[in-house]
Amino acid sequence: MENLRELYQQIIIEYSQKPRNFRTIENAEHECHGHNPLCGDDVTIYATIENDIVKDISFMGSGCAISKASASIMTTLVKGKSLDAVQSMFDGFHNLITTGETNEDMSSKLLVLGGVHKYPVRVKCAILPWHTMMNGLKNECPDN
Amino acid sequence: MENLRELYQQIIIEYSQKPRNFRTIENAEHECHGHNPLCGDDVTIYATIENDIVKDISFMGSGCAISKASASIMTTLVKGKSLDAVQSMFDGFHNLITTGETNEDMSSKLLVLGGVHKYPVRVKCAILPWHTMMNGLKNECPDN
Amino acid sequence: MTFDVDKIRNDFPVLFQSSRGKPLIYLDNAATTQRPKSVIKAVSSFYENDNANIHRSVYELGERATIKYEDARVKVQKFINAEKSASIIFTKGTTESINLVAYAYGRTFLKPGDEILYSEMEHHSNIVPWQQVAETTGCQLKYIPITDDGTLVEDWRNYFSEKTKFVAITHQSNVLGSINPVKDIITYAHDKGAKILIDAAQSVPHMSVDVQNLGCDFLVFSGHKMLAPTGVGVLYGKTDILNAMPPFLFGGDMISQVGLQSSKWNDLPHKFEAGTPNIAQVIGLGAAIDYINELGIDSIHQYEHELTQYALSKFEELDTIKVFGTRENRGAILSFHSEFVHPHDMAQFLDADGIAVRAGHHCAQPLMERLRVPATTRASLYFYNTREEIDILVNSIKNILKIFSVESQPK
Amino acid sequence: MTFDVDKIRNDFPVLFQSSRGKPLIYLDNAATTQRPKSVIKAVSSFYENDNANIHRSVYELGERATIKYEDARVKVQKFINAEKSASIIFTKGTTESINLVAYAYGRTFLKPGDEILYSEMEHHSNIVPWQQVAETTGCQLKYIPITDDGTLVEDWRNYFSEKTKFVAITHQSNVLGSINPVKDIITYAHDKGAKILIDAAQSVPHMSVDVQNLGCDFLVFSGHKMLAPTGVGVLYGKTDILNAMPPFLFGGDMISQVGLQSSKWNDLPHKFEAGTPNIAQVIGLGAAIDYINELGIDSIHQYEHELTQYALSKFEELDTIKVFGTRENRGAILSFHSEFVHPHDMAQFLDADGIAVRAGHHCAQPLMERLRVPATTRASLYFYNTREEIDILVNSIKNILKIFSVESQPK
Ligand SMILES: Cc1ncc(COP(=O)(O)O)c(C=O)c1O
Ligand SMILES: Cc1ncc(COP(=O)(O)O)c(C=O)c1O
Ligand code: FES
Ligand code: FES
Repeated sequence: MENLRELYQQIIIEYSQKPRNFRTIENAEHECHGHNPLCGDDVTIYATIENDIVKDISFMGSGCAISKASASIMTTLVKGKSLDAVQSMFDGFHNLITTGETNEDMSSKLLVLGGVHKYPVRVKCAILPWHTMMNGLKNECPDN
Repeated sequence: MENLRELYQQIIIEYSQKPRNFRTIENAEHECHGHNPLCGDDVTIYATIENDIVKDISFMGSGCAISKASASIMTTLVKGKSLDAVQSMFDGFHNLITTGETNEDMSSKLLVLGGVHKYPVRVKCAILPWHTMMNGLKNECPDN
Repeated sequence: MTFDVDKIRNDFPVLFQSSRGKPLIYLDNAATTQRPKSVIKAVSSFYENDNANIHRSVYELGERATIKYEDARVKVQKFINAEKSASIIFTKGTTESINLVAYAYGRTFLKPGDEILYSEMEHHSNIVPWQQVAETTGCQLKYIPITDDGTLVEDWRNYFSEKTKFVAITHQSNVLGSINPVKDIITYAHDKGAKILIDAAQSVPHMSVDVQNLGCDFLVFSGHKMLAPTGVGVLYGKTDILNAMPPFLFGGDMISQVGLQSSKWNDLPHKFEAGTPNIAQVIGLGAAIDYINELGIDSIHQYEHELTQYALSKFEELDTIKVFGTRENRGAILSFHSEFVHPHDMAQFLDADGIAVRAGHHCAQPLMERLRVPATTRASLYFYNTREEIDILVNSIKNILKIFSVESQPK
Repeated sequence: MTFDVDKIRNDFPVLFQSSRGKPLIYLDNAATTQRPKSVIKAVSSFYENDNANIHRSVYELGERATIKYEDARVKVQKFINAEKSASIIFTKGTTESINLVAYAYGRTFLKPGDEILYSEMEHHSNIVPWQQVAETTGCQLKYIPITDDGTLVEDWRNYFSEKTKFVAITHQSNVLGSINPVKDIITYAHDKGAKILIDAAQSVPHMSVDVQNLGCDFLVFSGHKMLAPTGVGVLYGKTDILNAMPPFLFGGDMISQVGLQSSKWNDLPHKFEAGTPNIAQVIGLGAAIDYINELGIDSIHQYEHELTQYALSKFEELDTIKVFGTRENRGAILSFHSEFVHPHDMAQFLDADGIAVRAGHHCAQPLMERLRVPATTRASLYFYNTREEIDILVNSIKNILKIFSVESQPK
């Protein structure tokens, strides 16, 4: 289980049981539903933006520990950030979980998900909340 | 080529070049067209019957040496025979070329085709004129 | 015959490997089974000795290939006790078999107002083709629900109506393992004037199936779920119905005459086998049937039944795990669920112990909705699995539960 | 690179056998080629080491199987220089590939009054599906005729009309060996606003084919005609067109969401790969492409070209034998005809000399009518054939001609 422990760091298991920002936001201007066809899980992201800054953000849905941890970390990190900063966070995270490469600006919270790139089927779990959020922030949500 | 010589006895090659009864019969009451989907060849059988006796019979069409020889021998043998006799000839021949088994009543002319049963794809060549004739005699020709 | 599993396992080279540093335990047999040496050999040996295109060849290699291919058809015929070999159509799998029937029977004979009846536990392959038939023909889709314990409702007859013209139902659920009373359903469907297709993808590999005794109009299954190569499946159909249907795929071998504007069809079974067939795979399926016959399908069934009952008992040790389905009338499939561990996490942790199980909706999303879970973890057995493997599985689950619920209490 | 045929032949175990007491000479490569050890091994080794169902598996075996399967897709993509791997759809063969396009494109987008254009030299698989499209949609079938010497008429442009909406044409004839000017035809079809499918069953195995350079909308071929296992084929399609098409087969893997009444489709290429795929065969196709790349497709083409030219010259020694087709622009296929020996008798006598050739209409009945023969005898070569084999073939034909025309003069 050595390898697996890299994927499922303690904090991931914790988040899966006590996810952060796991709630709805009433009348959120930005709401987006994302679905992982590989497993049938889904996530809904709620967000409010003011002056290009993410004011509030939350998520709901069903998913595995990886996806819940990813959504928890994501919502925690992007709250209060500018849309530009969110975009570059997304780019960095995307790169991290597909290649394992980090960059200096990256929050150490994201690094706990670095092990995912070794598990191709689970990459989708980690990226799903991010994709859904990006779509929601840009109002490009295909599912709405 | 030893084995093959059993299939292509000299007489078969001769018949393929000088088929017997290879002509049409004008206004034959019994006319039937048969087609071998395995190779694209076809045969048409013409026959006249009087008092349940095959009065005249002939064939036309394109085919391999086996089929031409088979049609030549068949037309030669059934001419002047009763329909009952033709039926039992057919049964015997069918058995011969599918199993190689002979029977005592069988004309020795038929025996030259006995080697066919060892060549499953060629069985259809030998039987095609016979099937077509039987259909024609019974006026059960599917192609008409 | 006693069932010597250790000896049997020796026939399956793939089982002797380690996965993630542990001995591999393969429990995903409902997805695909492993192949014995004899099947692998039948395929290689075909390529090494007899490989040629079939039908119409006048040369020795081609004759031999044709005989082997057609012999395999007869093996399948006998295995499911079909009356004629012309009833056996080779496809690339269950999915293609069902699509063939949906296109060539469904779209041809079903009319607006007709009803197609299936069940809530169908595999997507036995749902989506019928949705398309409904969409193109204007007929309606109805389904027989299942009970909370995962069996077909007892009053399934009530879901038939005068309009029911086609029934498509699985013999054994690929999620629950539930075995449906298909013989009764077939009889009832015929009483009502409906045709019926049995999805036997999960039954033919594990139990004796006799199409004449069942009386079904169509029956479909996949080679790869019964030791055979990938890329081969079977459609059994009654010859009168197959004869009445138009062909599905068009091309070489399925025609008897082609003109530039129109064509005539060949006889059964060729009418439904267009193009160069999956020759080596069909021959491999023949070898798989030989292997199964050697063990005896009834012995296989008996062994699997005992192993399943053992597994069900062992799972009872796991308080927080729910196993779906009943104890009776079930095949060797165990889908389970934990409130605390998501099915994919469960499968990922099991993988770390070398245990191959499947997590997901198992191509049965409507069933998942009915069970009110997004997914399950599924362990599915075959005759080469052992009680020791079940023990390791259950132990591993115990550890995983600990990791998720004990170790990780919020600090 | 010099082409060391003796060494190459060692890779093909099937070639080392005797047939009817003579060393086997396999000249039926247009029907199906033989498989090298590396392909046979790739299949066995998959079954022995990696066998599992693909996509969605979270366990190691399943991951490995998925990677191997998807790697093969990329190999095919590169081999025909497709822009994206999503353009590569795995089918069971050319016939299924064409049917997929006929059903999902033809029946969806073609309308009464539209014209489908094909040629007089098409294989049944590229005729009959279009006849069905015409029948169901009410569009018309037109064809480009061929000349007496077996090439497409030079004024083929004249057979296009404003109504031409779809063109289906073979790259290389499986009977004549003629290579059609597909690049020009594709450009012209696009000028006229028509979509075009290239039947590359006989070209991709023998010459470099670049779909981006050609610009075709669809291109289809079979694995078994290029060293790969039976039961696998390819459909290449432009992704925008594939995206616009409805799926063909419905079932597992091709959907993203299934409800009891309706479903959503998955992305390319999965949308067109319903059910458990022919995993081992696809992996075998990947190994076949590796083998071809090792030799170099251009070297293969060059070698075959020289061998064909040699064979054509040798055939000139046979006065009473007519070889169809031209010397230029032709692949390694020789169809021939004798007034004195029926093609099936010819093939049967050649078989007695251990020579495997094909006799018949080669699934091209309209072409046979045009050539005014019921059938031809066809010798088709691949890169493992040799000049010595051609010599033996020609000698054997000489003897057969003697038996039929000299020995058997009427007594
Ligand atoms: C030109 C051509 N098209 C189509 C086909 C059909 O291919 P398959 O039988 O592999 O489906 C063939 C081969 O038989 C062919 O030569
Ligand atoms: C019950 C059932 N039906 C249909 C299928 C589809 O079979 P295949 O994927 O071999 O086409 C499966 C297996 O996946 C199944 O379990
Ligand atoms: S398994 Fe569904 S999101 Fe991870
Ligand atoms: S080959 Fe055509 S009838 Fe014999």
